[in-house]
Amino acid sequence: MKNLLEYMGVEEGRVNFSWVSAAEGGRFAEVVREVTEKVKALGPNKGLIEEQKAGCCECRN
Amino acid sequence: MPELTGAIREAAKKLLDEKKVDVVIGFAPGSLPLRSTPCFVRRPEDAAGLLWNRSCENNLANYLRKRSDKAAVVAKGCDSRAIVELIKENQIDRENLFIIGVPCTGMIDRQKVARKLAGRELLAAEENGDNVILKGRDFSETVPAAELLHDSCLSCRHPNPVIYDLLVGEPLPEKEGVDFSDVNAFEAKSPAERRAYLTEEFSRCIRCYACRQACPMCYCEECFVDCSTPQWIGKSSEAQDNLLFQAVRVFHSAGRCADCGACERACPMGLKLHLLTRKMVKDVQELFGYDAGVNPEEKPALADFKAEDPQPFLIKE
Amino acid sequence: MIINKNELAGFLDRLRAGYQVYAPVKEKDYTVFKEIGSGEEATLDYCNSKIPPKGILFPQTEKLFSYSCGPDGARVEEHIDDRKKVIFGLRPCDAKSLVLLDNVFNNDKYQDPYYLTRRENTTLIGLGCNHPAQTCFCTSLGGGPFDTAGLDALLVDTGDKYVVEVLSDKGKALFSGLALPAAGDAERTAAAAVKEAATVDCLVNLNGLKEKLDVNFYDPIWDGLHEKCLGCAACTYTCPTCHCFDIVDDAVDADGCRVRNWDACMFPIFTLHGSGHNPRPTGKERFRQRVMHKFKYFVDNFNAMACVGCGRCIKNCPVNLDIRNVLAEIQGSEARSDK
Amino acid sequence: MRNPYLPLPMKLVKNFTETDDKLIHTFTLEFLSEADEASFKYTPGQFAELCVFGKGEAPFGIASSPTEPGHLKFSVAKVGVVSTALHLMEEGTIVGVRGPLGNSFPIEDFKGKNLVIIGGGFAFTTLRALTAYILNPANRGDFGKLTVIYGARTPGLLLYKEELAEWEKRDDIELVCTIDRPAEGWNGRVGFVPAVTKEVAPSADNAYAVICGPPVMIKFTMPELEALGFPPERIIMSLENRMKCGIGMCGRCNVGNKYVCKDGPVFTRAELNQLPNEY
Repeated sequence: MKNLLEYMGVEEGRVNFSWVSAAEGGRFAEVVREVTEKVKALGPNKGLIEEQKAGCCECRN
Repeated sequence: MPELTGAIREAAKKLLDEKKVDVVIGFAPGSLPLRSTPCFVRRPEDAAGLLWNRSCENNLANYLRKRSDKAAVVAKGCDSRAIVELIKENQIDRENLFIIGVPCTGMIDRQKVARKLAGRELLAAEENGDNVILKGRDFSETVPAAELLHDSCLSCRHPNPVIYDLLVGEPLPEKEGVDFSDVNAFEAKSPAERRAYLTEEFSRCIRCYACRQACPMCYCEECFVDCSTPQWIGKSSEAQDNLLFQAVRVFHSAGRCADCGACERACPMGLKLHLLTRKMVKDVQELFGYDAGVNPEEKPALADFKAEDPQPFLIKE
Repeated sequence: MIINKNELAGFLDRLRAGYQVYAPVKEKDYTVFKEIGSGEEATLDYCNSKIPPKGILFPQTEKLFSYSCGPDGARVEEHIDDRKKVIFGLRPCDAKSLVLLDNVFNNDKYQDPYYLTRRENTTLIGLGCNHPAQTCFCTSLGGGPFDTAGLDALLVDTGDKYVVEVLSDKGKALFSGLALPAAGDAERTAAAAVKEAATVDCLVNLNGLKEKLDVNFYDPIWDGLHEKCLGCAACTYTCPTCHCFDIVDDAVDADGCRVRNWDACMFPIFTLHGSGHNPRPTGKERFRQRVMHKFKYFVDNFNAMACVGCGRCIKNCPVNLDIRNVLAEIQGSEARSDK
Repeated sequence: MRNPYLPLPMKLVKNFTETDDKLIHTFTLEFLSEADEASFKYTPGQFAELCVFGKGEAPFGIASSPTEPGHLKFSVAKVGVVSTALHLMEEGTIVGVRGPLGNSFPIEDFKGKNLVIIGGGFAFTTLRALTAYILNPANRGDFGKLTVIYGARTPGLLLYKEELAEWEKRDDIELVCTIDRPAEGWNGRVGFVPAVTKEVAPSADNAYAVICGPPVMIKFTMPELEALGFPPERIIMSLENRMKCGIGMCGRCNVGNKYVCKDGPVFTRAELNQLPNEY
């Protein structure tokens, strides 16, 4: 799934998977922090899904 | 092809005469040049209506799901792969299905014919050995069939049915290795180029869902597109939603898609769906070494777990 | 009047001064009607468009109105398109389809402002068919390659020029002030000859069909007719007389818009009740509905068949389910008793 | 040209839970202005498209009678996106109403006739409107004997319980409420609607029967009515189809050559016999 999304133009690193067991609380927090930083660095999503401003698609009322 | 047609008619008539099956699902002459149309033969004398040529492009496995009667089907390589996957998914009862296997030399792509004719109307066509004679109002051209075949037929690795009860005709030599040149070429482009191309391509999609309806593996009771609680995807025909629809449809075909190209053949707008479907087939092959519908005993990719399955997508420590 | 082919682009650019001009434009392996940026983009060298020009007056996706709703009230803003348009180069069958659609969007109790406003402000300039296609059967539906029903003007292609026949006030209004050269006798006889030469080979026998459909609703013939149909909407979305639609809201919280999308009787959810009951549960009922609606119900209500014989459903069906064969099979079977 | 797609804004003033299983609420909506109310002239049997801004629209029978000015009432079962949004809606919220749509009960034909109204489950909304309209002092004289048979699975599922109690006290209406199986605390009649109809045996001469309810109820009550002598032209039914536009254009509620939203939803049994059995 990650491959297909990147193949379709979603930037690298925007979709992340990790395997964290319920016991690994610390690692979970670590992974979340890491992903958040990485995605913040990528900036707003210019990729696949067009931004949905307030109101509906194009009329932007 | 005439000898294949003869063999199929004979087999069908025999099956119906001996009441082994209630219906034989095959192809009959279409109403347009270079078109054949699926047909359901129930009386022995109607078996004479069956034929086999390079226009039998639909995947007949699509008609075999959850049948209550005993049916026989004329299946080419990709049809048989879809049948194998459907059997694994308990959609087909193997005992009630008689498969007439047909080695396939590839099916003609109407879009390529239209491009070759550049707008001139095709009034008649004849297959003559490895050539196709295209006739119109004031022209008659002979074209090698290989130039008109579907891309999915050109990269096909399983022309011979992988499963059958009766094989008509001689098995064809199978090409070795895999051919994902089209996917690799597209993958080589930059993400922005890919996104631009796909957005433009899917802006032409009219959401007629012919791809979904033609695909033997697409049989959900309620497709995610039709859901309203929650509404996963917009119902309007708008480039982003169209692309997302196709992407999620391809997600659902992971490890199940027999790469038969029925979706692309059904699309009235001629969209290059294989760019997405074959990317998934390639990934599943590379990651899990699984080729859908080839080995009836092998468990489907997503229904099995091996310790050494690669996990490049996971975040490392 | 006449328009020389080499002056066509210029003519269209002059039209663009007063109108939005929609003309056939080549796109990938087919042609579609698009608003042209310049006369060059248009091409009249085509058989028929993939998507009928109905898509201009009744777009596949159309915002009916947008709204934003707060505690004090709801502000609702309509989006009605009243710009002047020209559909240039459409075929007579497509023009006739708009006349049929007028019955739907202007029925005995309600008027659809979106379609009708566009229809009012649109001038239809048709292009006669010198070489009807194999899939055309318009003459079986009362139409013809040079039929003028619904058209404001008709172009007749006589080789290097088009002879223009103005047919309505709208047509007159459009052509007045464009000072096109008048058509001499030579041109007129050439046009007449072209009209004479155009023939539609395919004839579908439709007389007595309605009477048969009146009584064959429960006839087992339907079990076989629909069997290969996949249940997609390739036929209905490329049909010039299909008009069914869905209405959905596209909104974030209480701000958004109400959108109208094309829909098709071939989809199960089209008639699925909230309770789960579906009056048309299988493909058989849905396929029968499509034939019944076009060749019986529409005739009952509007005294005309909802088909113009353009052949798009034949060309676009993934399994080559040919409506002409379906009708012939129904005609062939003698009408069996109802229920 | 009037735009039939534009909803009329109204304010939700009451969100009342009708049934003990909480699946049916009755919503009372108030017009925002006199002009709005004047533009909304309706007759019992008609329906309207209720628009929840941000969610969508759905068709519901109008449960209030035109004799009750100032507001509209809808009883809605919680099924889909719009109905769920309505159920959770706070009072004071603005909603949209599009209508009145469809034809109505043939009030003119009913005049001078006896009436038998048979309802089942939550399909009692437009029947309540009809009953209230007839019971209104100004109209009661126009109609003959009024019999109302209303059944539900359990007592808790009966709609408009207070009004039923009032109607029971009146002498110008014979109200027969029934539940499918005995339930403690219920001392009224017990039995399925078809059986109760047979027992009550309302006379058919100079009488119309109006019947709305789940398909199974109609399937078994119809023979009873025919046995009592009601001809198909004097059996009135209201259909429930999937609808979107409500104005006879989108093709969704097309049955035979009729559109249930424009040519219906009220049909006589005779008219329905002409249509294919596809509703």
